[in-house]
Amino acid sequence: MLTLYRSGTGPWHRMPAGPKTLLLLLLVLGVSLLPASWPAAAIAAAVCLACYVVPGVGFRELGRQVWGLRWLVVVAFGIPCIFLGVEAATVGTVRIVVAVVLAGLLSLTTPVAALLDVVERALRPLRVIGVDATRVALLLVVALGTVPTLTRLAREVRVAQRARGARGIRVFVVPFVVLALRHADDLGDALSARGVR
Amino acid sequence: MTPSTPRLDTTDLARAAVFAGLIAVLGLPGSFSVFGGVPITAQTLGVMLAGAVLGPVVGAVSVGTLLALVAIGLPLLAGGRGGAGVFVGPTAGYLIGWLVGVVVVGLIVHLGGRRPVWWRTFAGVLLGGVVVVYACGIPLQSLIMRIGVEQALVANLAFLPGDLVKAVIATVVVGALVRGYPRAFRRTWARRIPPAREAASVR
Amino acid sequence: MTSALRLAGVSVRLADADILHEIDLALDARTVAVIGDNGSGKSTLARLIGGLVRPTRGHVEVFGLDAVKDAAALRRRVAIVFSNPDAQIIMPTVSEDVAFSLRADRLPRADRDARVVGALERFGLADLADRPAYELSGGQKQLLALCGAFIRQPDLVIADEPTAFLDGRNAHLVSGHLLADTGHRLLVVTHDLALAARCDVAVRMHEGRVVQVGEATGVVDAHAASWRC
Amino acid sequence: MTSALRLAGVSVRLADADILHEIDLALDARTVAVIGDNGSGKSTLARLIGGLVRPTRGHVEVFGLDAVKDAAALRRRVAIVFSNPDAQIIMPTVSEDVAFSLRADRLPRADRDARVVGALERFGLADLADRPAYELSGGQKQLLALCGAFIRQPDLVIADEPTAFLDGRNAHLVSGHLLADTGHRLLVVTHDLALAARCDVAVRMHEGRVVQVGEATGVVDAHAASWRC
Ligand SMILES: Nc1ncnc2c1ncn2[C@@H]1O[C@H](COP(=O)(O)OP(=O)(O)OP(=O)(O)O)[C@@H](O)[C@H]1O
Ligand SMILES: Nc1ncnc2c1ncn2[C@@H]1O[C@H](COP(=O)(O)OP(=O)(O)OP(=O)(O)O)[C@@H](O)[C@H]1O
Ligand SMILES: O=C(O)CCCC[C@@H]1SC[C@@H]2NC(=O)N[C@@H]21
Ligand SMILES: [Mg+2]
Ligand SMILES: [Mg+2]
Repeated sequence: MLTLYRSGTGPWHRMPAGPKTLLLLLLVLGVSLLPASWPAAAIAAAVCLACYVVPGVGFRELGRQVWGLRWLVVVAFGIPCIFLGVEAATVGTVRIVVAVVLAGLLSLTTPVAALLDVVERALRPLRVIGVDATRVALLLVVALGTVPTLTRLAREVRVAQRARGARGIRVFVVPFVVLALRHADDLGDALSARGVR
Repeated sequence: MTPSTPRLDTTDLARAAVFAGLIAVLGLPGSFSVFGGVPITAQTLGVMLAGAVLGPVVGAVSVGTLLALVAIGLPLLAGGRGGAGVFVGPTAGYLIGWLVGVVVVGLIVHLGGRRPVWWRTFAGVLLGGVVVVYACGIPLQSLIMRIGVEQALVANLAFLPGDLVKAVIATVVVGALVRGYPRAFRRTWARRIPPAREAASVR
Repeated sequence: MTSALRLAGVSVRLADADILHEIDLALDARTVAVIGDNGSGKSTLARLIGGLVRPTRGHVEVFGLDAVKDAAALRRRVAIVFSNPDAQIIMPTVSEDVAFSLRADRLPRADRDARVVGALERFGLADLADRPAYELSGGQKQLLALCGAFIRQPDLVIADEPTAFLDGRNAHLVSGHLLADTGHRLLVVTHDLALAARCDVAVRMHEGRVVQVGEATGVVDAHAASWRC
Repeated sequence: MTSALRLAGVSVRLADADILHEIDLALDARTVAVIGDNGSGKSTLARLIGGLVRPTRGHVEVFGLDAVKDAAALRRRVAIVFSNPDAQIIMPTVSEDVAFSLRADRLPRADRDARVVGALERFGLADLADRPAYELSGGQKQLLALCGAFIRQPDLVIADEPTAFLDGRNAHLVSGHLLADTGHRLLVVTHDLALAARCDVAVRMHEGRVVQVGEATGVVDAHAASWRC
């Protein structure tokens, strides 16, 4: 499964996943609460640059992330620009982009497996209200594993339909859902057979 | 993020996992187009179907699973987006709306554990899959972008035609499943009705 | 003179991988089997001939028609059956699904229904006409797929592992329909060597190339010898 | 004296349909094949013995343990392999998936890793240990499923059409592993009659009932005769 993770050895990569999640969460929260003013925008941008200047990520990566948000930038700037004016629009856009890009650092520098562990550990205290953390982690892993199979099944359906001259999303979705549910039945059996209760 | 009470058996677990994957696949690049800061995406169709087919509980687990995977950095949203960033971006509210909406869809479509009929299905996907999603999405979008709610509302009219079409498709798909694969719903009504009455006559 | 099926210097590249390399083939047998290991390119070859995959280089001709340029004309003469029965069903009930194959012909309703009933009878599905299509057994679904393919009276039937999901009885039934001489040619991809041996000619593939073409039983024996100890 | 496998008056109803009717069976052979038409209840029988389906009536005993009451104890002695290679792999990489089978044993990490490596070698998967499981071919995935089943050294392996999705070469490899006498019993559901004939005993099913039990080649011949013209 392709992920957003980029391997590296810098400080962000070495930082344990749990504390890193907390730290980034706090930073994002802080940026989100900043007032709509020029100094606030400057602070946000500075925090962001400081986080990305660290070895292992770098400005190239920052550029890539921001480029990925180009449509968001157009809309986040465009709409407020009409209603609120250029200053508010610019400041608001900077704030949103910084928040998204900062949060993006997490998946950029942490392997999915490590984040799965964080999820599992974070949920463990919820045992008292009946949440089984191991089971949730298993659910996430299993769901991830279904993506390549479902992609293949979707292709199978599309080819078979093209052969019969059928087109359209309704015609596609029905067999796709049936195949998906059949796959789920097989998967459920396999899980039980391997000792998952 | 993923409710696991009441306890789900392995079949429910597998169904939830597979539907999370299904919603992801409906957003794969190449399958359906994306534009604007908030994509027009077939993933909302997947959310409607998750509620309508799996019911409120398993449906919610399914959408919760997808969102959790996105949060830990898998690019499973339309256009290959993902990561914790989307939960602080302008579409965060819609994602929460999916989670609430799937429950509403499931509750209405499976009301009293009865067989889904088209008008109840349509009402369910419209209310849960469109109204609830907008009700969560628009205020949060206006909050995050710091624009007025009315302005966000206007900007969102662009999605309305597409979402109505998806609601119609979801209704037709559910109807086709009820007739073509009733076992899809076996955790609810199909369990209670006698199975496949033998072959009716040929017209 | 032109063969019913002719491939000239055909290569296929999909997603940056070379799937088929420089294939030259000219086939005139009524029934042709394609055999080979998993991943050797059999399905891609079948799809190519069925017009579902375009050649990256070279030409594919079926009944003298170019598979790319005359795709629409070919579509009316060629039917394709796949191994996964669920993926081929389009409409919710058995008779609706068969009728779907005729929708482009714009027949009067009565004619269409009569043809559907006839086809269902031929494939032993008449009693199941109004049943949910996705809940049939694997064998019944595959018969349904054949029914939807044969109702258009195709000149060529392409079948990609049509018996993979079936028990002995149903595999026997399905291969019987495919091999029967009812005015169509057959190209069948299969790993069921008994079925392959019942064809006139077999094509053996290996790593994207055709490595042997000839009388079916000989080719099948050579293939089986390649992995039996 | 108690048989390794004993079913007494077992019926199964699922979704209000009678799937198995009043089955009585006592089996002691090392390898048992279950054959029969699509929908005859073979998979349900296998799932019943594997503890995945509960009998509606009657008792299922495996190694003297009740399949319902002693389900947990049985789970440790019985492994199940299915036909769909994609649905059996749970963890993202090959070695993690094999290790998943051992998670309940709480072994020291070094021991666990050593056993995983040993099992991967036995099934020819050692070179693929760190590969993402979804990249494997169908045949490799099925070998991985076998590996995950055999690593727990089960006393009984249940296999439901384990070769259905495989080509000849891989089917041969997989059946070799299943039939090899490495200290386990085998119950294999199959429509591959050549595989069934290689077992000691065969059980033939028809419409939810066991219609014949006996020495495998005889049962297989009788079954084939029931549909061959
Ligand atoms: N759309 C595609 N994109 C990329 N690679 C593909 C595509 N379709 C097939 N392939 C690859 O091409 C090769 C040949 O595939 P093909 O399905 O034709 O083989 P096959 O002989 O039918 O195998 P099998 O017996 O497993 O069905 C395989 O390695 C496969 O992974
Ligand atoms: N969960 C279920 N709910 C309702 N009916 C079921 C269920 N599982 C199986 N059946 C029905 O029970 C019958 C026997 O099914 P089973 O899967 O055991 O047959 P089988 O012999 O394995 O067939 P095949 O060779 O096609 O795999 C079939 O008619 C099937 O439709
Ligand atoms: O991908 C995301 O980040 C979330 C997408 C949210 C899309 C919303 S849901 C309601 C409306 N209908 C659409 O087709 N798109 C938007
Ligand atoms: Mg193939
Ligand atoms: Mg079966």
